Formats: sequence, C-alpha cells, structure tokens
Amino acid sequence: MSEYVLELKEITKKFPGVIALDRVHFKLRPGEIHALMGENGAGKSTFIKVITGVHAPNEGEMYVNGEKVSFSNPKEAQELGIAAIYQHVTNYPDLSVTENIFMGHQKVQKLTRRLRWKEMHAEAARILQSLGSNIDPKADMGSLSVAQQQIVEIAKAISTKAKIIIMDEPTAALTARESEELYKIAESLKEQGASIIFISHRFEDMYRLASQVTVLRDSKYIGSWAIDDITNEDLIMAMVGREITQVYPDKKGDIGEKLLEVNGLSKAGYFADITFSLHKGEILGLTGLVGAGRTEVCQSLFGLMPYEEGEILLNGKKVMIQSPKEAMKLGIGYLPEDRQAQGLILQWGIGKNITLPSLNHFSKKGWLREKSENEVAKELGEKVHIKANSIFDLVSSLSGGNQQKVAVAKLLTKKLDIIILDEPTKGVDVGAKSAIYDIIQNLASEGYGIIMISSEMPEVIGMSDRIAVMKSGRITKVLDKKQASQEVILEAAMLEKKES
Amino acid sequence: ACGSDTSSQSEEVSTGGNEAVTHAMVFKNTGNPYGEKMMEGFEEAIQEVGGDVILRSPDQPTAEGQIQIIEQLITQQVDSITIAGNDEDALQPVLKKAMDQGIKVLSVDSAVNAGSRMVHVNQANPESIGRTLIEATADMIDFEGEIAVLSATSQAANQNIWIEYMQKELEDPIYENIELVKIAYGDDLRDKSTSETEALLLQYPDLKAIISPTTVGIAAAGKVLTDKGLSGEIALTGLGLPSEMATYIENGVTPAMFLWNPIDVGYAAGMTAHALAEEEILGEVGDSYEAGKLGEKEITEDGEGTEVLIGDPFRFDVNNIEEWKEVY
Amino acid sequence: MVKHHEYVQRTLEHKQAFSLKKFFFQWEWVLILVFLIVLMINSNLSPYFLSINGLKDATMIFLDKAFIVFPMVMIMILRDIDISVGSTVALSSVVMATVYNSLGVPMEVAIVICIFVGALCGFINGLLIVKFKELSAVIVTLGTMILYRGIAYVILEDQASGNFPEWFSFFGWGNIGGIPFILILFIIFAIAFTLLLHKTTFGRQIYAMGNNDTASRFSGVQVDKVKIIVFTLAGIMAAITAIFLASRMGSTRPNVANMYELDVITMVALGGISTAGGKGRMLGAIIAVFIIGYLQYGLGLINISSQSMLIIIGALLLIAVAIPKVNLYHTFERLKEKRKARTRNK
Amino acid sequence: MAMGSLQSSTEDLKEKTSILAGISRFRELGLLVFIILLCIFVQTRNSSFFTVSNLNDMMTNTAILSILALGMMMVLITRGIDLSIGATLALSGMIVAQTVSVYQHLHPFLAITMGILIGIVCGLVIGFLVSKIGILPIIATLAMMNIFRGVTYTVSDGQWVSSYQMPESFVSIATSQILGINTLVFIAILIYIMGFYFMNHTTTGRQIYAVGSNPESAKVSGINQTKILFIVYSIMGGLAGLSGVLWVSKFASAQGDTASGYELTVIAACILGGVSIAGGSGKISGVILGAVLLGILNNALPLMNVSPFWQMAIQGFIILFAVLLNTVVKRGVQRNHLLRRKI
Ligand SMILES: Nc1ncnc2c1ncn2[C@@H]1O[C@H](COP(=O)(O)OP(=O)(O)OP(=O)(O)O)[C@@H](O)[C@H]1O
Ligand SMILES: Nc1ncnc2c1ncn2[C@@H]1O[C@H](COP(=O)(O)OP(=O)(O)OP(=O)(O)O)[C@@H](O)[C@H]1O
Ligand SMILES: [Mg+2]
Ligand SMILES: [Mg+2]
Repeated sequence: MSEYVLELKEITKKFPGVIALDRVHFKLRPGEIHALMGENGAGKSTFIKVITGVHAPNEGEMYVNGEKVSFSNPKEAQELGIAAIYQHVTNYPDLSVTENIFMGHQKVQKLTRRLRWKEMHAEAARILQSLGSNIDPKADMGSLSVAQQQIVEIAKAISTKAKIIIMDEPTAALTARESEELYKIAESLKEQGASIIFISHRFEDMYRLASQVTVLRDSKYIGSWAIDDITNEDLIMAMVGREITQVYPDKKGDIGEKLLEVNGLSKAGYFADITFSLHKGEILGLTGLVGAGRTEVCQSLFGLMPYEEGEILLNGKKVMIQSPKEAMKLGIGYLPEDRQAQGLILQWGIGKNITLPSLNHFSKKGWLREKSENEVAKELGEKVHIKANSIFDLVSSLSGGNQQKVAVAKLLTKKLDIIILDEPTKGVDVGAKSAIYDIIQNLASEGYGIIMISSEMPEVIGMSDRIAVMKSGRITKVLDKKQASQEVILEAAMLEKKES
Repeated sequence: ACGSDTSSQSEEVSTGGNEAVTHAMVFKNTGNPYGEKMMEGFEEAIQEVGGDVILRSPDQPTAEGQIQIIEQLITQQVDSITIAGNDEDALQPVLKKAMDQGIKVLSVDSAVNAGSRMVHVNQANPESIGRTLIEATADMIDFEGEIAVLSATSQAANQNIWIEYMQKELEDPIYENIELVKIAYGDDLRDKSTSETEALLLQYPDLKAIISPTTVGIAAAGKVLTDKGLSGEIALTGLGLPSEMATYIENGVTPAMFLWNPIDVGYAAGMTAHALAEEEILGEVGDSYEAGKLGEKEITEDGEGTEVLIGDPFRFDVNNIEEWKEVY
Repeated sequence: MVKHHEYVQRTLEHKQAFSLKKFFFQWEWVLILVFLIVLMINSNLSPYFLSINGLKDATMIFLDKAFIVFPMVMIMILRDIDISVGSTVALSSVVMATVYNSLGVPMEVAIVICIFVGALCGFINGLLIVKFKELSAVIVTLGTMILYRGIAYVILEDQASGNFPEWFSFFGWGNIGGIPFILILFIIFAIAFTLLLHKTTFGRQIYAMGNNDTASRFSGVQVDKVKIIVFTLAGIMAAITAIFLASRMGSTRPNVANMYELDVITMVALGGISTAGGKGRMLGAIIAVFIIGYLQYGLGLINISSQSMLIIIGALLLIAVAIPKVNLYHTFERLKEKRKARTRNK
Repeated sequence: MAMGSLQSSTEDLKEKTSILAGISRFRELGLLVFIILLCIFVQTRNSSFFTVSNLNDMMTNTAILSILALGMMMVLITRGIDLSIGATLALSGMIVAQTVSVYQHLHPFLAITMGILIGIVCGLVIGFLVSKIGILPIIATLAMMNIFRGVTYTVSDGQWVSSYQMPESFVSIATSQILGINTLVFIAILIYIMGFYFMNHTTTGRQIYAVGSNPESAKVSGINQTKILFIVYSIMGGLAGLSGVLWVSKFASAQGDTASGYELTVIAACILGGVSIAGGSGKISGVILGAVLLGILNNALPLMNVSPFWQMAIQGFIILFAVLLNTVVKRGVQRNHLLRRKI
C-alpha cells in the first residue's frame, strides 16, 4: 500500500482561453485533513473537479492508493470512494432530502431494481442524526436553509462511505457557531479513517482543522507545508504573492447626522419590530445566526419585499419604498448576498454589469450613449481594483473576489447615501477581502451610511462602528464597537426569547 | 394524383416553354382523399383536351394558405385556376387580381362568392341535397321522431346552406311529426365529432336519426353507433365517402347515404376550365359547352353568379356499396 | 505600515478592439449566405422567380405575420414565449370588422379599436405573467390563446365580416412608388425595433432580464413593467398583422391566422434567437423572415407539394439551429490549434 | 446540543406537521376541488352526466389524452417540451393502418408493438437532436413536427385508410374489454401503473427528476444526462406511437391530419395537472387530474347544450381560471405556513 491515498502529479487543465491548472502537485495521507488555499480564481475548485472526475485533465497523472487512475466521469471517482461537497450548491431543490443524499447511489432491490425508499429514509435520518441535525428526510431540499442544505451535502458524502471527502468552502455560508459543528463532524470523520481535503478562505478553519496545507496561486502549485511549519505571514505571502499585515483598515472619516431611522418594521413570518438608526459615515454591522432574517429586513428597506407594519424615515422624512428603483431614487443601494444569482449577469462583460443600475445616467431620452458608459465603467472598475484586462471581459470568467468587486462597483454609479452590503466577503480570498474592507472604509469616509450584514464575527467586530444582533426575526441587542466581543454577540444571537 | 405527380408535372411547366396551356387546381388541404379524387378527375379532363396541370393545396385548410398559392400561380401566368375555397369571401381580392390578369377563375365543390369567380362547378344543387337527406331520413324513421344534425365547423359554408335547405324541407306538413332537436358541430375532427355524437345520444334518449352532411362527422357517428350497438335503433345518414362508410352501411347503421362522384366533379371542372381558357364560354348564363364524357353542359344562374350543375347526389346503400368502396 | 494599499493599479481597457475574425464569425453572415443560396437556387429552378413583380408580390404574401417577429424576438430574449399571437390576430380583426359593420363606426376608428384590442390582449398576457410568476408564459398564453379565439367565435359565430371601404384594401395590396406598402412599413418597423432593442436602455434591460431576471430586479430594473410593455407590443403588432390580413382577404373570420405563432417562432428561432433567453439579435430574425418567405415562395413557384414544403422547412430549421451549436469562432480556433498540434507532432 | 439554530427551526416545522400539512403537500388540491365543483355544477344542469354509460364514454375518450400526458410530463420534467407528438401519432397510426389493411391477419398485439416501435424511432431522432446536438427541445420538436407530418402525407399519398380496410380484430382493440374495462382504459391504467412505478420506484425514474431539477448537479453526481434524455424522448415517442394505433383503432380511420394540434391539448393537461414547465416537478396524480378535467370539459360542454360558438371561450376561460386558482391556493397554503412561524 502506498503512503498516500491520493497523489496527483503535474496536473494541467486548460479551458478555452484560460489555463486553470498549471502543473499542480498534491499528496494526501490517510486520515489527514489537508487544507487547500489560494486566492479566488487560483484554480482550487477546478482542481477538485479534476479529482472527482468532472473535468478530465489535459496533462498529468493521478494515483489512488498507489494505483494510476483516470476518470472519465464522476461515477468512477465515486466508486473509488471519493466524494465531494462542491462550492456552488449542487442539489436538487425539487426532490426530497433523502433523494438528494442518495442520488447516484440509491439502494435498490437486487432482483426487481425497485428503490428501497423505507430503508433510504431511515438511513438518511440516521446519518442526519449522527450529524446532530433532525432535518425531516422527506422535506423538499428547496425548503431548507442554506446551512441545512450544507448538512445534507455532508450527509451525502458520508452515505457514499467515502474514504476521501472533499469540501469546497463548506463554511462560507455558515456562522461561527455552525462552523464549529462542522469542525466536529470533520474531526469525527477523520477519526473514522477518512481523509479530508478542505478549501476555505477562513484562516480559523485551517488552523482549527488542518495538519497540512497546500497553496495554489495563479493556477500554479506554490508549495505544501505542515501547518506548524509555516507562519501566518508566510502563508499569506505564498497565497497572494505579497504581504498583508493589517486586515481591517482604520476608520478615516467622522460619523455625521442621522440618515435613516427604522421604527417597528414588521412582516408576518419574517421579522417583527425592527428598530434601528444609521448615521452618515457610519458602518452598522448586522449579525446573527443564518436564518435570523437579516436579509429580509434589508430587502424590505430596498423595496424587494414589502413590509407590513412600521415606518422608515430618511433624513427625518417618512418614506414608502415599494421597488428597488424607488429605493435607489431615495439613495439606498443593496449588494445581494448571492452575487451569482442576484448580483451579476455572468454572461455579460464587466462594464455592462457595472452600469446596469444607472443606465439612465448614460442615456438621453432612453438612447444609450455607450462611450460615456464605457468611460464610467472603466473608472469604477479601476476604483475597486478589478483584476481583468478590459471592461469587456465576461464576468463569468472572473474569480469570486473579482466578481464581488464588480457587484460593489455597481453601487457606486448611483448617487446613493446608504449602502447595504449583504455578506460582502462571502467566499472571497484574503487579498480581495482586505481590498473590499478598504473599499467599504473609503465609502464610509466619503459620507455613505453603511449597513453590513455578516456572519463572520471578527469581520463584524473589526469593521463596524455599531453592531445590531438579530435572532429569529428580532433585533435582540445593539452594541457599540467598544462593548462588542464574540461572547456578547453570540449570547445575543442565541438568546432564548423573553417571555412576553 | 399525389405529391410526386405534382412536382413532376411542374417540371414540364418550367421546361415546356410558354406555349402549352396550363390549368391549375387548388383544393382545400392536402391529405384529403376526397380532394385527391377530385384532382384526379381534373387531371383526367385536361389530359383529354391537352394542356399542363398544376395541382396544389395548402397543408392546413385555411384561406391564407390558398392566397399564397394563388399568388404563386399568378406569377407563373397559368391560364386557369380552379379552386375549392376555404372561405367564401376571403379569396376575392386575390382571385380578382388573377382575373384582371386574364386568368380564368372558377370554383368547384365549395364556392367562392360570385364576385371572385367566373363560374362555379356545383356538384349538386343544395336544395336537392337538403331535400334528399330529409326524404331519406323520413323514410328510415317512418316520418316520426326526433332527429339531429352533426355538422362540420360552425362556419362551413356548404354545410350551412344544406342545413338551411333541410330545415326548409322540414316545414312541409308531411314531416310534421319529425322534430329537428339539435345541430351539433364536430369541427371535422374525429375526437370532437365522437364526443358530440355521444352527447347527442345522452341528451336526446328518444333520438331516431342523425344526419351528418360531412364526411368526417358521418364516419365518426357511424363508429359511435356501431360501438354502442345502436344499429336499427338510430338511423344515420348524410354525405359520406363510400370507402369510409362501407363498414357502417354493411352493418346496417347507415341504411343509405349520399355523395356525388368527386372524380366526375373534378372532371367537369377540368372541362369547364378548358372551355373558359379557350374562350368557348365566358361563364355567363346560357353558355353551353361539351364536357367530354359528361356530355353537354349549360351554365345556369345561381344567386348572383352562375354555375354548372353536375347532378343530384348519388345514393349509396347495401346494394351498391361493394362496388364503390374501392373507388373513393 | 499599512501595507494593504500597495495595489498594482490596474487599468481596464474600455475601447473594444475591432476583431475582423469575430466580425465575420457571426450568425447573421450564415443567414445571409443561406438567403443568397435560396435566391440562387430559386432563380435557377423557376424562370418567374427573379421577376421584380414576383419578388414584390412575394413580400406582400409573407410579410403580414412577420410584424409579430419583432416583439417575439424580445419575448424570446426574455426567455418567455407567446403562443397567443395568432388568436390575438383573429380577435382584433374580428372586433374591427364587427364594430365597422354592426356598430357603424368609421373604418379609421375601427382600425384604432383593432390596435387597441390587440394591445389589450397583450397587456392581459403581460399582466397575468407578472402577477403569477409561478406560472410560465407558455402556460398563461396557452390559456389566453384558447380564450381569445373563443371570444372571436362568440362575437362573429359562423359569419365572415367584410365589406370594408375601398381604401382599406390599400394596406394589403397598395404600392407607394412601386414598392408594396407592407414592405415599406415592415422596413420602418424593422429599423425602429432594431434601434429599440440595441440602442436604448429599454433594450439593454430586456437582455439583462433574459440573462438573469433576479439580478436585474436587484439592479433596479422594473422587470414587471418591461415585461408588460413587451407583451403589449406583441399584442399591438398582432393587431397590425390583423389589419394587413383583413385587408388582403377583404373580410375576416374567427378562424384566421390559425397557428401563426408557430410560423413566427420558427422565423425567430432560425434568426438565431435562442428560447433559452438573453441572446440573439433583431437582424438575424429579419433575415430569417426573408429566407423562409422566399424559400416558400420559390418552392411554390416550382409547385412543390405542401407536404414536401413542411419537410424542407423543418429540415432547414434543424440545420440552421444545429450549425451555431458548433460555435463558429471557437470551432475555427480549435481547428487551428489542432492543426498546429498535428504539425508540431510531425 | 448540535447545530442550535437548525434544530430549533426543524422542531418548529415538526410541530406543524399536522393533517393540514399533509393536505398541503398535495399540490393539486385546488384542482381537485375545482373538478368536484365543476362536476356538481354539470350534474345540476344535466342529470345524465353521472350515468355509467356517460362516465364510460368519458373515460374512453380521455384514455389516449392521458397516455400522452404521462409521456409529456416526463419530457416537461427534464425541462423539455415535445410539440411533435401529434405528428408522431399520425405517422404511426397511418403506417400501422396501412400495414393491417394489407396484412389483414396481423395480430392486434403486433400492430400495437409496431406502432410503439415507430414512435420510439421518432422519439430517438428527437432525443438525438436534443441530447447529442444540443438543440433546444421546443425548436427540435417544432422542426420534427413539420417533418413527421410531411412524411405522413407522403407515405399516405393523400389517401385515408378507412374502416372497411381494417380487419375486425384491429378495430376491436378499442372496443373490446379486458376484465370488464374498455381496452383503451385498461391500457391507460396499465401504463399509469407502470409509469408510477417507473417514476417513483426506479433509479432511472428518479434520475429524470434529478436532471430536470438541476442539470448541473446531475452532471457532477455522474448521471448520464444524454441517456436520460434519450430515454425520456423515446418513451414519449413510444407512447405517441401507441396512441396512434389506439386512435386509429378507436376511430376506425387513419388520416394524414390526424391529431393535428393535439400536442397543445396534451400540454394543457400537464399544465393543469401542476407539472412545471421549468422542470423538476410534476406528479402522476396531477397529470391524471389534468387530463380528467379536460375530458370532463369536452364531455360536459355539449351535454349542457352550450352554444358551439361559446364552447371555445368557455374552455379557455376555465383552463386559465383553474391554473390561476391552483396557484392562488398554493400561495395561500404557503402563506399560512409562514404565518404560523413564531417570531
Ligand atoms: N468551466 C470553465 N470554463 C472556463 N474557465 C473556467 C471554468 N471553470 C473555471 N474556469 C476558470 O479557471 C480559473 C480557476 O477557477 P476556480 O473556480 O478553480 O478558482 P477557485 O480557486 O476555486 O476560486 P474561488 O476561491 O473564487 O472559488 C478561473 O480563472 C476560472 O474563471
Ligand atoms: N423558502 C422559504 N420558506 C420558508 N421560510 C424561509 C424560506 N427561505 C427563508 N426562510 C426563512 O426566512 C428567515 C430568514 O432567512 P435567511 O436565511 O434569508 O436569513 P438571514 O439572516 O438573512 O441569513 P443569511 O445570513 O444567510 O443572510 C429564516 O427563518 C428562514 O428559515
Ligand atoms: Mg472555488
Ligand atoms: Mg439571508
């Protein structure tokens, strides 16, 4: 038996026009948790897809348990005990949880080929329970929250009895508390003898779990280290090719007069009695567990989801917001949490995406003036440091971080006062993260009032001037920067509801 | 006459120069054996007298489709156009255009209005169709009981005229015990005609006879009555294709039904087209000409226009169906 | 001390370099080529085809439904479809004829009413589609397709209605300076719709919605409004078709324009507009109108039977949509690479 | 405690899993209510509606529609559509009818098999175009609709095959009975049982849902999408071919324009039955209800003596109304769910 369960040598993968992997090496020991790190677009997800047989590499060799293999489809990888939880949800929203878990390896009666539903439901319930969750196996996948869907994905990997489990940014959509549960699951899997490859942009994840780390940069293999052998600085250096010492920039501007006041906002089934205020130049962090209703509150402010009770005051004047267009007219902008589905038109170039919300600025009586449009797009694209050649590059060809920058740039073309950022750094690498923090802080100093939804505790504490914590559709606490600590926030987020 | 014939025919046209006389016939739609037979007769007539034939039909029975075809025929400078219209009025502008360019236009089977044709070749007098159908029905039910009509679409011009004459005929006191209870429309669709027939049976339990002046309707009704074993209880008559109706005539569901011979109708149309093109006749009342095997024909008045009448509908029953079912 | 400002300041190119290769590898060129081939074959087969009168008359025949192609392009870019347009043609023409003949309304007013009815039909489609987002446009327009034609039947029953004034026949039959009026109007609309789709914010928003409806809504595009306008436009253009059709036939009936939607969709699809939304250009569809129109006309001139015509049009549509599946530009590049690789190996 | 937030939210959900929740899972609830109301209304207008013979007629007339609707449901689930089925039906019906008119002793079973095979061949062509070449289903089937129809006219040479040319054994496929049920209805029931088993209890059936629900994930979970599409379109073709034989046998006549435009009726049945055009969802029970509703309409409108000029408008109105009502009911159920959440 070989020393490694999985070994890849000189893997190269080309897409039309892009080299996504350039002679990459990788070695995975049995029972090891191995972190794979690198900037957005470094090629991590592509690498995973090569391992699982979704993509065939153009060059290179691959060994499983010392034997040379080459997969022509994902099924063959599955049969060798390789399971993956992909970065972008790959589930079937219309099917039940059980089916999602067993799709591709259902239990069937040998003779009649009939599906053994009862057995699968029971097995699904058992696995979910072992993961500490009691999701109903018969529920539709589409009705679950993102975190719950993540659990199902893990259950799916477990159900294949995989020896090599790959997780591509599993914590991106999870809060600290939920991530902690995930760590426990990963460790217990490891104890049962599975090897885990783990991709994450969060350093906590890596330090908490991994014993080995491999870094990719610009499609190239940079190196592999034991966690204890490499310092944080060196690791960042390896990832981004330069030094980043301070992640959260200092506050530059002052906090001014009150911009926005929200009084007793309610919507049955989503949130109730939301009251807070926002000042010029202020960054208000909005945190809580996933599913607390933060997105819904902000979407109400942006006119996407009509609220039923309460009032919104802008600069002291009561306003009614019924559509995003009205919200933008009133000076409110919103960066959605799902940049691919809600934020961007992936098939379009960078420039056209940036100008979409403010087309009337570049048009006369409805006629487009493409020249001025392109100039503004270039200017804004450069302002947020998008890494690309031209504004005509397709957004789909950008890495996650750069896509997020395009989404942010979209907000800058409007004359806005208030910007709502929903999970602005979700799935974004350290380099890009620090750039986005920088942009946010600059915007605040320019006088924007900013509401930042985030599930990452350090980020909320590091960036916000004030922090509002939500639980089950209500704001349970508003904290000043000075009062804030992980413990206080967590307590507020988990607080049992007071008897009323 | 079928698709392949048509195209080979056309090659003659394009290579044969402009000297030969070309006669075109446009039927309601393709894939209709009744129409195919009519075109067969048309072709036969033209072959007898000499000339090229173009046979066209749209794939759907619409006036729009026929307009397209007529435009193409005008461009080809044919000498005559014989049309079985899908709409009485809608073809008027395009047919007028054809006539303005010297093309002789006549209608056959289902007429276009008087202003858009020179003459209509009428397979049978509508009045006589109405009378014959009522007489036959009365005979089958002993001049007593409820009867119903199953027609094609509610806007089929021929059918409506025939039904009108049937109603007129029923006003005769000898039919006072016969009651026409309903006119149903099967849209010339098999499935719709079937459920309409079934509805008739349910709604009028005392129904004695169904008259269906349309080939699709009568066949569908025949099938329903056969399946329900109502032979002898409810009589079915109307206008049907002998081939389609042979089974139901033989099993007694339809004691008798009527139709003219479409081959003869097409033949007469061909002869008339020829006579018009040779300027033997102008399509005016009193004109007469030699129509080959059909003998001499005279043009008579028909409302505002003129027509050539072929004859009375032919009766099919057990005695003669055997010989006709193979023919059409 | 603060190192994170040390970005390599990148510049973004903002002028599109003109690529001759890309320019020539466009779907429209393929269509133009097909069009020329159709013309060539036709003129070889039939001596009548290339007569000016013939070509002119042909446009009169096939252009009526082509007016619906313009809004249908927009609808299909929006990833929707409207199968009720044929029924809208029927209903609006029937209402026009009825108000003229039964209510004694002047013909000019009847025409306005016709357009209004078309617009109303389209508006109702649009409204239902945006109010019931769970239902797709196919479902809604399948329902209204039956409903609108049904109403036409209720109004006119088994009657035809015509007797329009003399001048009304100008729409379907008239020429201005020797050019058919319908062709002139078609060209005007073609230019207007092309500009609307490609040069205005409205057009840009249509493409945005076709690619990602949610993202467009989040970007402040008034998606409901855009959709309702586009469907209303479809209704209006159907009404214009109704006017031309009624004029050509001198009368109308509830069963006119049956299955027009399929013909229109065929033209749009041949024009390179994918029903998957977000892609395609007006020009392609306009060329496709002429390809199908002249192909049918030419085949008609040599008296091809209509069953063979069905097969030919079906096959043309298949071949046409199969070709761009092999992305022209990429295929070319890939072939080049392969050839290079082969020479290298040698 | 594990995954605090998840646990509490699922517990909330569990509490409400009452009878109501069970009903609300039945997505076609609105439709069923609508059908019942419609039936009651029709019965008050004409008491012969609920008679054995009428119900029997209705079932026989709905059998072919429901067979086709089942196939269409599978196609729609994969995000496809098949506009060619009317033409496939006509083609298979025509060829089989021509065959039995020549070989009078052909066993009906062989005739049916032959029809199915012709349909499968048609389906395979479409499957090839859709899955291998990647042409959008609506376009591919629109084109093939034209082609199949043209071929039907060509093979028939414009002629019909009439009932006297068909042997008694062939015509009796539609009139005979098996176990006291009309054969057409029997075949439809048989196909529904097989369809139910196939869609819900076999791997392939579930993969059809998977491909429609999320084609991307189907790819990464190693489902052979090409194969699934081939299967779905050939089943659709096979059912259309079968329906062709049944149609021709039922009406004892084969014509070139048989079932022209019928595809829209079939799609309407599926849509009424709650099959989503966007793919991924659709249930056998719903499709049955959809087909039954259309069957009732076709039967009831003539029965109620509705003017023929009003029938189409009423049909359109009811289809639209039923679809909208079903949506409104679904929304109501969802909203109720939401309101019962604690905040
Ligand atoms: N199917 C594809 N076709 C073309 N290019 C692709 C494809 N998939 C990925 N790429 C490109 O390959 C490169 C690597 O992408 P990949 O998704 O592997 O990055 P990543 O390291 O996972 O980034 P992130 O952290 O944002 O997830 C990117 O430039 C991406 O645009
Ligand atoms: N489709 C749905 N049906 C029922 N409830 C839902 C649905 N989607 C979301 N919810 C509920 O709405 C509430 C808010 O959901 P959401 O996950 O958007 O909250 P959030 O705090 O914004 O989370 P995130 O951190 O992911 O942005 C949750 O209680 C969630 O369970
Ligand atoms: Mg990735
Ligand atoms: Mg959220």
